Amino acid sequence: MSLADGVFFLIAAFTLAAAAGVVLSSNIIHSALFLILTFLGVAGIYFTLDAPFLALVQVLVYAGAVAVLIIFAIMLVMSTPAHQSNRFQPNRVTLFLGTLLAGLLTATLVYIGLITQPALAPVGPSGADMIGILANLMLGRYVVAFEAAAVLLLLAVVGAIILARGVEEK
Amino acid sequence: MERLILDIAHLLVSWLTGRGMAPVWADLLLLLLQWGTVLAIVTLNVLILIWLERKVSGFIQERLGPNRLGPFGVFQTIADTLKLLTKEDIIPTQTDRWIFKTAPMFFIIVAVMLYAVIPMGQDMAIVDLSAGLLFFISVGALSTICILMAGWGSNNKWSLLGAMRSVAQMISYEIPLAFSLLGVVMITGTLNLGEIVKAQDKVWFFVLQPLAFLTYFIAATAELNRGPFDMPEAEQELTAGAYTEYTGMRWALFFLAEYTNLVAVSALMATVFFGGWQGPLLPSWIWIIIKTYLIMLVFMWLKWTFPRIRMDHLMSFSWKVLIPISLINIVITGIGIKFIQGMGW
Amino acid sequence: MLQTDEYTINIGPQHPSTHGGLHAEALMDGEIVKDVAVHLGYVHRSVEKIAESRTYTQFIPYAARLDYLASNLPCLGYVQAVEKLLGVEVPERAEYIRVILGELSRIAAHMLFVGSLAIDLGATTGLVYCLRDRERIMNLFEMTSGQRLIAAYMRIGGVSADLPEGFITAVEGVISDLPKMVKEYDGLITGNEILQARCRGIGILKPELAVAYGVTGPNLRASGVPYDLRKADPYGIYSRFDFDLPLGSRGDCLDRLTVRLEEIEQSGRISAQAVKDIPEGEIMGKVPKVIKPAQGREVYHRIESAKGELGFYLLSDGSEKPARLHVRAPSFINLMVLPHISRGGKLQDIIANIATLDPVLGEADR
Amino acid sequence: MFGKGLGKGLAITLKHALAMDITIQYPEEKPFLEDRYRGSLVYQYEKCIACGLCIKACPNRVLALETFVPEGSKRKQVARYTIDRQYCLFCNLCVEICPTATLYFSHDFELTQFRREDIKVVYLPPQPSPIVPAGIGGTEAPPEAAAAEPAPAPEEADKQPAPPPDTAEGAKRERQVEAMQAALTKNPQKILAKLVQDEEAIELLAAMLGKDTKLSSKLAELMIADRDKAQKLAAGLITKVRKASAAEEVKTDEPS
Repeated sequence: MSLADGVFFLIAAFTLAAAAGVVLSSNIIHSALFLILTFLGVAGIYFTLDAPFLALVQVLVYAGAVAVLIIFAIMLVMSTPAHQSNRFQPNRVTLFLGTLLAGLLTATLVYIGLITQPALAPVGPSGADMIGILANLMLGRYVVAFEAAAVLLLLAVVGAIILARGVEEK
Repeated sequence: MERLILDIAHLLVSWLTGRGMAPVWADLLLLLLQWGTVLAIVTLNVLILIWLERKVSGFIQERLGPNRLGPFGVFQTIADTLKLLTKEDIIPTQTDRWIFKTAPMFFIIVAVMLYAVIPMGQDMAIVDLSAGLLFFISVGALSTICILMAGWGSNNKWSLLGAMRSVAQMISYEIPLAFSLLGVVMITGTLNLGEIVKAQDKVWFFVLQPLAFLTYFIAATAELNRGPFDMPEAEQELTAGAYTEYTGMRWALFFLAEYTNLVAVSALMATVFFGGWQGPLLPSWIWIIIKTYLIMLVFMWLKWTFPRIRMDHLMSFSWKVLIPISLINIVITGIGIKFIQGMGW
Repeated sequence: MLQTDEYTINIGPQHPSTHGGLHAEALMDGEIVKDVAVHLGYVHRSVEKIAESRTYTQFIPYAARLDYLASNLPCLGYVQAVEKLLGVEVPERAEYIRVILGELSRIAAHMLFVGSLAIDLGATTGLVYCLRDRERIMNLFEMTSGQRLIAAYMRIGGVSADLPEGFITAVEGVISDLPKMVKEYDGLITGNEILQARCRGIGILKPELAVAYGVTGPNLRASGVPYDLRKADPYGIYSRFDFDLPLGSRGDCLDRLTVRLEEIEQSGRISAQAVKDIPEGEIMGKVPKVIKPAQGREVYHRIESAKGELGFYLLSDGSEKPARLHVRAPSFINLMVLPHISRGGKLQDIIANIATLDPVLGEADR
Repeated sequence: MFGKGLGKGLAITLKHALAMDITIQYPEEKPFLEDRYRGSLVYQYEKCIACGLCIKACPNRVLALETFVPEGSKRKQVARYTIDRQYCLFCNLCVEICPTATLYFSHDFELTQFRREDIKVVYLPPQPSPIVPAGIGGTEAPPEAAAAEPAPAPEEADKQPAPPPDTAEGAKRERQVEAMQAALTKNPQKILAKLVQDEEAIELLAAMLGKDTKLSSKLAELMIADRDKAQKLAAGLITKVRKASAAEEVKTDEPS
């Protein structure tokens, strides 16, 4: 086991622990904060996979922005006291459905891991300008999809503003 | 002189490996040493900066500033630190204890992490990351969450208001901050800070990208929560905003982190817009120190001159002025690059 | 549409920018102010009751502590009320001295107003420059009375001592430097775009509302109502002086600031005329050794203090001590419009509104 | 143009940052005070005619006066004049009303005290020391006693710092010791109460000192120089006396 492997397992354990914290904590704000730690752990895994750009975008977008939005949303809708806002559901049906879903997901992941061959061949020569390659792909070959996604997001933003502020009645 | 620090590091590594230590462990030890140095620099810098800030504010207000402890009062900050260390650590009963306690720690960790990518001299970045600039922006964004944690955990209306303001402000100002740096990235074609510095050997980007510099300067002031944009503290309105309930060392950690951020952002500004460590005669690591301190003096000058902006003005200023300006800057830069390429220069 | 809850937030009585023990309870919707309730009484010292247990002369230092930022003015108002009660003539020289010191007090109070507005809006340095210039006026008070802040200098029938040597030249020096000082405040404070953005159109006080509430002083004149007791009902020798009334047009925070800045210069003008015309002579009128006004006599006297119309009502029961004293404190009445001008604004506007209404809590709570 | 005012403000602050500082570095540099500056209120015993006008003029009952008429004289004299500085409004009314200019405001503005009892200033007749801050003696002595008998008040002397070398101070100390000794011979119980709590012991000690003048002078000297040593000496003396008396009792008991 090399040093890189050790770092990977350390980060993976950290990520899993944080994810468990999200599920197990009875305070929903704590859950949200654990979620941020999970995002950061995932970013660390991206780093060990030699994908710094992806890792940093993960930090910027998920840990920085999405998590804050989640916390804001929680604060807006939270009506119970914070310390018991995220308790386990006593309802059996939902418990069953949730377990089923989680089991299905895990099974799928394991299955995919078993049938695919590990393809860890480097995309480019080692130490190449990964960001440059990524940029060329995004703004070259996949530019239409990229722009379409951008327009979609813009529309979503406009829609959200209209929903939040309301339209003046004429 | 120029390679003094690098030579010491190399000597250390070769000495350790010569003694039979595996290179991996020697490198790890060197990394630890580097972080130790960064922490020492950070702490020392904060001591100097707090003293400097008081001196600058004193001079601006026709006072002397601290002048009792040591020559020109240089030991005043040390005395204050000792005072803060010995103060009672008060945690109000109704707080969310874990969040309340960990917020200042995360804040300082995030602030120190910024130093990983700053080239503190020729070949003197701790991590020569290919996406260094992006690292700086994205890790800097994490401090938002720490202030939010502090504000929420304090269970105080003033704190929560300060935290909400700070979060709104930081999320808004992250956009012009990143956009303004895009112009530089477009010219150099890289996110690596070392290469950005090397690209400025003829002309500083401050000259090539004045609009971007202005936008970045304003957005950085807002990111740093410094006056006139010091919304999370805003002591005249929010008593002390997100930090209202903190005492003693926990409060000092926030203070420390804010000044650490100030140094980091000023160093980045020097790196991206003022040629980084490049300069004649003196060693590179002295040049970056000089440039960083000059930029910080300007920050202090602004803080002690201007009143605080109102929250909604702040937001509309970001969305209606700074973001359009930074977008225009990107367009102008793009046209300029195409034009120059077309001319075949 | 998102529905959000309202919440209250207490500004004061322990708060950095409430100018003493003011407690404003704001009902907020996010950053928007729904309502403000002003709770008073944290600096209540029962001044009016104290007056009933002190002789007429003994109350002078307490009167000075009403508006401790312009202590000569409440002092002047009180001694003039007693003089009216007794029918005492005040010598010419004493009248002129009173005008000079009163106007200097007004300048000092307005300087502090400009400085405290600056610091309440976050510009710390503005306060320091204003305090520096105010210090020169404090030195003048020290020359005359020996006290810098709370100068108990006025006496029933005159002033406590004649002007010291060199006082006139010192006053002339300060007055001639006033335009320079005001120019500096203009450059640093009034001319600053950030401050203008925070003050223009904020906390608009409509003239009708101001009159209905009985708001007086610079706050009223900023709303465009030309009412100043020095012109409307001249007391003392104010009818002899030539000065203008600075008026605002919008009644917002910026107007309240600029009106006071202009008043600094107008007060300088009055003092300059008084210094030029001051006659030689007595400084104390003929006052009985023991002051015992006739039983049942009552008097109401009002002056234009730095904050507005300051009135003293005195009722005598024939003894050495007044039977009743009532102070019409302008700060108290001016504060009552705070909810009206703050509603619909932002949280930070409350701070600007409190600062520009310029209450002095010693007077409001009495 | 937007930003002009900002630039102007920056220019002003820069100008002041480079200009000289105007503050006074207080403990080293003393502020300039005008002639009429009202600092601490000072009372001159020798000028006072005990008319009491100042007491009537004071709005806040800062001043208090106790008088007595000495035997063979018709003029009232001041037994005790008290200025309770914490309530002073510095209004100058007492100074203005005084017919003999007894009171005046000095330029001493450092009025803070470490101990609450030091705020109040008590003036007693000038024998032996003219100005006495209201220390232990000032608060303990009942006013009636002071009025009836203008106490020499030597007990104040213990507030003096350790004996300084210069001759003036030495002479002063000698006077104090003399006064103390006089007081010890005249009214030993009162002085000894400061050293010993037990009343019975006081009586014993007083009797002993009455016999032995040398011992009393030594005790007086110690009381001026070092209060603790005096206390120890007194305690030692008492145990000695008690032992002796116990032995005597045994002796006297036996024959009977």
